[in-house]
Amino acid sequence: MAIDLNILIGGAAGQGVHAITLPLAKALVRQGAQVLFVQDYQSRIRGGHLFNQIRVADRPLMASREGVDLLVALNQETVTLHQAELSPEGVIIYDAARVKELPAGRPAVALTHEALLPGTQAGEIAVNAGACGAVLGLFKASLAPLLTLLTETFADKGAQVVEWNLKAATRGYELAKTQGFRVSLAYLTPPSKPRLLISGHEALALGALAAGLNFISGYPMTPWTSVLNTIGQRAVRWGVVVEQAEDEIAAINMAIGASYAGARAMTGTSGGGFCLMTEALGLAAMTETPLVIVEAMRPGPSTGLPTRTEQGDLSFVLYAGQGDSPRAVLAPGTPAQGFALAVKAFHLAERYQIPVFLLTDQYFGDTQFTHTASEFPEVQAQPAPASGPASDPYERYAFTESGISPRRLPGFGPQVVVADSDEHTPDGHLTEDLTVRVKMHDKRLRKLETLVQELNGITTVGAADAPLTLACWGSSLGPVAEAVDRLNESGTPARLVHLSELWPFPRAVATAALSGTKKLVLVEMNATGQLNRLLRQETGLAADHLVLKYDGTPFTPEYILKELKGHI
Amino acid sequence: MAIDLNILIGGAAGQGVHAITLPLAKALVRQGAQVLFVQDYQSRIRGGHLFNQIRVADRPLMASREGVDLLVALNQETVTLHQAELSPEGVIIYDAARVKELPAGRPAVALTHEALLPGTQAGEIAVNAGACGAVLGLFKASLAPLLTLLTETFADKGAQVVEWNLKAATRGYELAKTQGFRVSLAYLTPPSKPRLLISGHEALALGALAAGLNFISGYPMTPWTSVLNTIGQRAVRWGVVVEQAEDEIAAINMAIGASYAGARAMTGTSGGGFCLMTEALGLAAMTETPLVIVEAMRPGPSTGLPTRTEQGDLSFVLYAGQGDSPRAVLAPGTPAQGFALAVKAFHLAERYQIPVFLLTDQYFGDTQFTHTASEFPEVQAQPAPASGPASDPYERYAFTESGISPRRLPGFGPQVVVADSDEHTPDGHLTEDLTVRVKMHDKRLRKLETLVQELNGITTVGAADAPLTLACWGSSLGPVAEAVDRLNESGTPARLVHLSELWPFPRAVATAALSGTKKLVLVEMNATGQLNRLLRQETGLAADHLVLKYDGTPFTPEYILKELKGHI
Amino acid sequence: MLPLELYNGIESAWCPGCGNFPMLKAFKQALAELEVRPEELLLVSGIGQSGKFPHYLKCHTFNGLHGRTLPVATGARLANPALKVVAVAGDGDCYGEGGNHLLATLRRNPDLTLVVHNNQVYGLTKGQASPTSDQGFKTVLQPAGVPYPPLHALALAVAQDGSWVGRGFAGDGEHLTGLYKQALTHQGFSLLEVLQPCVSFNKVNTYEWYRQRVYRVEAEPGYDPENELWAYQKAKEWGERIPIGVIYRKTRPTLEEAHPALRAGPLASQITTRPINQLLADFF
Amino acid sequence: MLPLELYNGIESAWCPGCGNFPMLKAFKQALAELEVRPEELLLVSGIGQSGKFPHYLKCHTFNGLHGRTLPVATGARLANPALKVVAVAGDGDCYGEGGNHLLATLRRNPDLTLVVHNNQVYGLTKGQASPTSDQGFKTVLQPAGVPYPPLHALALAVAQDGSWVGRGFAGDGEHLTGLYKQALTHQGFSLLEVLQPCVSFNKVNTYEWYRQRVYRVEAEPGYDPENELWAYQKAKEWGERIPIGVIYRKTRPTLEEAHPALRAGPLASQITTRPINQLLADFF
Ligand SMILES: Cc1ncc(C[n+]2csc(CCOP(=O)(O)OP(=O)(O)O)c2C)c(N)n1
Ligand SMILES: Cc1ncc(C[n+]2csc(CCOP(=O)(O)OP(=O)(O)O)c2C)c(N)n1
Ligand code: SF4
Ligand code: SF4
Ligand SMILES: [Mg+2]
Ligand SMILES: [Mg+2]
Repeated sequence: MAIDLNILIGGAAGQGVHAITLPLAKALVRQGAQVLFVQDYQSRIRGGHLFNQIRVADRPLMASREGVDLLVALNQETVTLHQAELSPEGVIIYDAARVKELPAGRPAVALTHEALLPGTQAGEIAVNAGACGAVLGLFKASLAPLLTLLTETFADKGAQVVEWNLKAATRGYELAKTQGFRVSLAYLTPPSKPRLLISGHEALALGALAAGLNFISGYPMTPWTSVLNTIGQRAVRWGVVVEQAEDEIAAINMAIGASYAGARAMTGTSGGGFCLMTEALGLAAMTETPLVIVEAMRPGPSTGLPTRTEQGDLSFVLYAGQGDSPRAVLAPGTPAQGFALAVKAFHLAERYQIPVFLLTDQYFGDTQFTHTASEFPEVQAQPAPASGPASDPYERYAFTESGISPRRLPGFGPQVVVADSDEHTPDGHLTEDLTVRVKMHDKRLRKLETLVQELNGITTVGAADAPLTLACWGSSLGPVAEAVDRLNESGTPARLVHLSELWPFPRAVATAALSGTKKLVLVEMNATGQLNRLLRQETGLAADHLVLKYDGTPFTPEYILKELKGHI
Repeated sequence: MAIDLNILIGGAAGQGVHAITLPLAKALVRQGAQVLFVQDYQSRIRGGHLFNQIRVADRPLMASREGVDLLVALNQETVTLHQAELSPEGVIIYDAARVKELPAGRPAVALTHEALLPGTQAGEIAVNAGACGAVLGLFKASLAPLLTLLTETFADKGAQVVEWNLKAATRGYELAKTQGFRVSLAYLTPPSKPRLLISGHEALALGALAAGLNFISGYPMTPWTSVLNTIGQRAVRWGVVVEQAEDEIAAINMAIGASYAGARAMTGTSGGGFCLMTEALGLAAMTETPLVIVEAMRPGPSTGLPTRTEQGDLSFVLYAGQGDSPRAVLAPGTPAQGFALAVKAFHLAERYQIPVFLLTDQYFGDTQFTHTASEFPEVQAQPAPASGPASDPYERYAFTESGISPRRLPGFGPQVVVADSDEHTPDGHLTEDLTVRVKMHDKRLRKLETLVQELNGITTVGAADAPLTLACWGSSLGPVAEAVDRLNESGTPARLVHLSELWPFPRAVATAALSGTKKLVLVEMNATGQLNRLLRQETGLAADHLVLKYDGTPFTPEYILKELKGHI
Repeated sequence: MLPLELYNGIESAWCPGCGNFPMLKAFKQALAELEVRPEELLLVSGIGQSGKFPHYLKCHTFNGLHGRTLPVATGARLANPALKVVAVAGDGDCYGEGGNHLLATLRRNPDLTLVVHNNQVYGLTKGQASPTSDQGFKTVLQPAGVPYPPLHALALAVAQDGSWVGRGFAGDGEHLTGLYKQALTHQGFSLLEVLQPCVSFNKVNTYEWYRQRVYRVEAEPGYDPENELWAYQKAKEWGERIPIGVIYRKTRPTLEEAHPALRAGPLASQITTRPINQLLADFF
Repeated sequence: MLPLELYNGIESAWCPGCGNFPMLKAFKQALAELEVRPEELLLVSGIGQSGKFPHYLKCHTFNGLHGRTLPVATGARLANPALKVVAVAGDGDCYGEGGNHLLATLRRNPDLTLVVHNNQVYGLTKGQASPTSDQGFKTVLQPAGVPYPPLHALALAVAQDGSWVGRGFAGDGEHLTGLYKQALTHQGFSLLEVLQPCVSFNKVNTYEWYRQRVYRVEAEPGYDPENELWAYQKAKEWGERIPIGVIYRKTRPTLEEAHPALRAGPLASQITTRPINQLLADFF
């Protein structure tokens, strides 16, 4: 029997919802479940309602779905807001001190501090750890992995805290074990190849580290901050210079200065901060300085919904900055893609001496997916930045057929390296010679003609001749793939085409993948269909129908199927 | 006989080339000539070579053309660089103290301080004013308008300077009068309706003033500075608050603050500075604050060619800023359009409570065109910003069918006016209600559906059924129109379609104007065909051929015709 | 005095115990005592916990971008000098992202009040260091601690002849109310920095930490806020003792006086089309 | 001493008589005396007349954006601390557009030199007021004169404990050479502002105007640049008398010391892929 369970854990901000969800999710992964773990939170630190969702299945998961099978309520609001989502056989586990009203006739497990850790001052630990145990108990899953994880997680909080956690989890487990539940996870066995739970931004950050990143500058901004933090926490160990900048303008200019001087450099931000980076984006293009930029989207315009998700900045990053200037844009759909595209971004940035975007969003960044280690391959060592022959006297911007000029680093040889934001001669000095201008402009743009041949990034699901094609990009991969699976299962032949390498637009491969379908539907998390615009502009193909969502929450397969009704 | 003369006046930066060209050009206008006056300069203050061109004709002029009929050389470099452009019967007027080598066999008029203002300390005045007089003498034109203009221009430099100017001009006139020249302007008579010489940016600034602008903030940047200066010089007289900002970020945020508080506000910059404004562009859209933004283009990427021209920022202004956010983009082609579109920009900004762009460039901004006053109509008074009924309690962002909510100003009534860059409720307060989010986002974007019906901005020349259509936008109007005229005159039926109102894209009118031609050629001053991209994306129509130019200098009809060879 | 209920805004989303609460209370108290009505008052804020402040108060509100409170506030003053304008900013907002505007505003001297909610941390983005974080302050991003000393913001203001420079403490509400009142009634730019404990992300600079250190500068015998050198020293004092009160004061002409158009009242009342023949006159 | 010809760059486009010429000469002299070779030196500049300075000199050059010299220079130092880095900026560049970076850089204290070419005007854009323009300075845009006082940049630097703060005058080349040498050899951030007459757009603050006012601060009996209050007063002195020389000095740890990765040398020599199994270890 296929298992597919949705656990929703809700409470007030500051109550520890996040803290308990991760060990629980990992405990499930360690005993062999496939897990997807989504965070939903408001732009406030305490008191606001927030919830996490753990979806558990026995096949790989790439999206969350609607409906709740197990509601863990740490406050009344969780019950009030989410009880309608409970599936017919759904169960509630709740903090009896805080939840006073339950829907009638629902199986429920009450947790209290008294029952879990009588006579202690354990505070929220009791119900939090107790609830984790209770979930496993209800599922008849194994408790041991959770106990190990709680021990690991709280080791640095001291023995007392660990002990309370273990005790409460065990008590919760026992309390719930006796409660009937429609499915049992007792059959699970630890996977032969160990699995990990990793978010998009974590995987991207690891990809950057694997590729040799050793400089990062940034200014905090949700949802980008998690990339910065993931690297910051590992900086000393891996010899990375991390500098918190005074603003985004400084962040990108520092990264450009560092890259010019030879560092493998990255910066990043979210849309509002990226606005402030656009001028220096052009500087990187003009000075031909390699640079990787993470642009982590959230709903705009302006401050918008700071902690939620959207795919609304595609058009912006394609054309940001004055004049025609080269760049590449990559938009991963899973952590594994995030890792691989981070590696590719450094490769492209360095080889073509251009800025390269990793375009992500809050859903991609924060959602944790189950992967196996083999999905994160060892990175091939790349040639040093300044290799290959160079002329003497040295010309930083020598005209070449490919448009790529031999790069040298200041301080690593007898030549001086002259870089200029003005239009310049091959040796880097400012010029008003209009013939040189045209040649230099052509040279810069010509690099994309070679680069585009290195792009592909098409993921497909379903038969190549399916009459219905759902196309999407970036983080929408998971939900759209699942919607396509369900369509195919229900007898509507459908195909997914997901694009993760968006600019320079890979016309040939995209046209090949998208042509010949009867009905083309674009599925995007924005209000105007930005990929659809790009597609039409670049290929003449255009969607027959758009499925859009811009309420700040990610797609679900159910939403997509509902929106398709009447159109297929 | 049709008259069409090109005068090129060149010298070193700082030598007074600009100072003498304007009175000369105006003197020609006042006696009935049609004039086009183009400045070309490098990004340096003194010493670099620069030149101005005055094209003189007896029919309206909208472009400069190639070839030189009269070369006024204030230094040797002017002769060296431009002698090849001289037409067969071309004449040289030169400063004999500075120019030592002339092409053999060319008629030439030598000017010296001694001959013009013997025994004075008049310095550069002698040859500068003398050259102006000499041009008119050569043309057998009337000297009187020049003398009046010199008197007006130098009045505040004192009687001595005026006297020197008048004397030198008169002497120069007499010297040259005896020299034979192939055409005579002696037949000219002052126009019945007085004509004026005005640049695109001057006209745009006057349009803003006519429309009631009373707040402008900005940071200097070529070529936008001329808009700021034109208004700055008139600020006290017309009661305008002008504030020089510390940077472009401050400039736009100040203008937004002023507009929110009831001023009719404008800001502006060039591409690099606009990068820094993109974040607040979204702020204006989100808070629904009316704002007019001048974006005066120059060649990029990055610092590029600061004093030259390009149309490379179209894609950028269309999508600048995170998320989908409403805006309008207007791109005038002549000073008269600049005036009219400035007025329209304020109207649209205020009526739809959005940011509106005036997208110009250095060529448009600095080139002076001959117009009659009747081309600048009186501006209709517009309703006050905060009129029409509003709910009580007041909702700044009340949901309405048109998307336009009743605007109120802080301090003008008992209601409080709450504006927010976060997603917000109708009364302006931040919200995380995702249903409200969707309704509010739809409301903002819906405004463009009404707005687009107010757009048209199509200028055509030539027969509607011509098999060849040249399409262009913004400042390329003049040269393309002349190229189309020449094609039609030479028996190739052709049509011009010029778009000046670009976003929200007026699909219906543009499709109507552009469909049905056999061959569609897009003529743009950039390297990638940005209007062509937009056109294909919005209509599916695409150019059969692109005529592009991105060397920093504007189109000439000759260039366009040459680039068309083999394609028509 | 006006009733305090007049200023009630929407429900707050700050953490229980946050230093912003006593600030809100003291601010309302000052408004009520000064009898500034909601419709006479414009609060401009940026993004951060302090950015939400205007929502929790009834008044005209412009909640703009992170770091950009001062230019918006200046623009609003230059459009309508009849409005009382208060810019509300966080320490990151105003001394980090928006530092350049602080420099320029000190020069300009518009007649408005800037209140900096200084919690020495980035609150809303969950605990990164701010420009006022003490050297050594540990964060997720800087696990070894902030490597450089904090910005000396008040000394910056004194050095630029800021026309009114003061510091309050959220834990001393009565004193703070008095400072709000003085800042609001000062003619010219007033910069009031308030020590505002962040109970969630700053576990070092707590109520207690501040309480042990702050003292009222006006209690210093003979202290004269118009004595620049003395003020400079007080402005730089940070450590065992931290002064609160009016640190510096200097009479200077305001920005509004430099704009003749404002003599005719708010710009909104002056909007009019202009005659084309007069505009064109110069161009013939 | 190295030969001066070693530093010859491309032909200059400055106006004849511009104060940038003697600065270029003095700077080359300082380099030659310090025996800093072109390939050891990186000049980072922004946009403005000063932005062209590096082109007129032979050295590594990064001519970036208006206002952004300091972050680029800091990034380069953090990538390769073996490079001698000098940031060259205009007064508009550094105190206007880029003011926020100056504040942050003073805090960070990277080991680099900032030279501000202060001509009290926007030269390249043809004569608008800069943040250092004197009050009343008339421009096309501000025909009634700049309405507010200039930024007190050196006082700003002193107030933020800038580790080396000095001022030179383009008209006193020998003295200036000495200042360049001191700034270049100082460990930490050095801010050298140079009074640089703009003969085209600043007809007020001319060579003569400066010459009548400047005096060498080191000639002041007992002057001690480590005395903060004295330095503060000198930093604010502007008018009849204008001090040049080393105004302030304070020993502080550099930014580079705070980044352990730099102990292993330039980052370019440390680029290496990293083992995936170790990177993933935390995530199981
Ligand atoms: C341009 C930009 N960069 C970054 C952010 C993200 N951001 C929001 S609030 C904040 C910092 C908040 O710190 P502070 O200003 O001290 O305010 P607090 O929350 O502590 O009151 C940041 C970095 C943003 N909204 N905009
Ligand atoms: C973002 C941006 N804004 C404006 C400009 C235009 N600009 C170029 S140089 C300059 C000012 C120059 O003044 P300053 O920095 O004092 O240098 P100077 O020319 O006087 O040496 C300006 C405003 C620009 N290049 N980039
Ligand atoms: S995070 Fe800090 S500043 Fe923000 S509301 Fe909570 S306690 Fe206050
Ligand atoms: S404009 Fe001024 S600063 Fe620029 S080169 Fe000329 S004199 Fe020097
Ligand atoms: Mg803070
Ligand atoms: Mg300057």
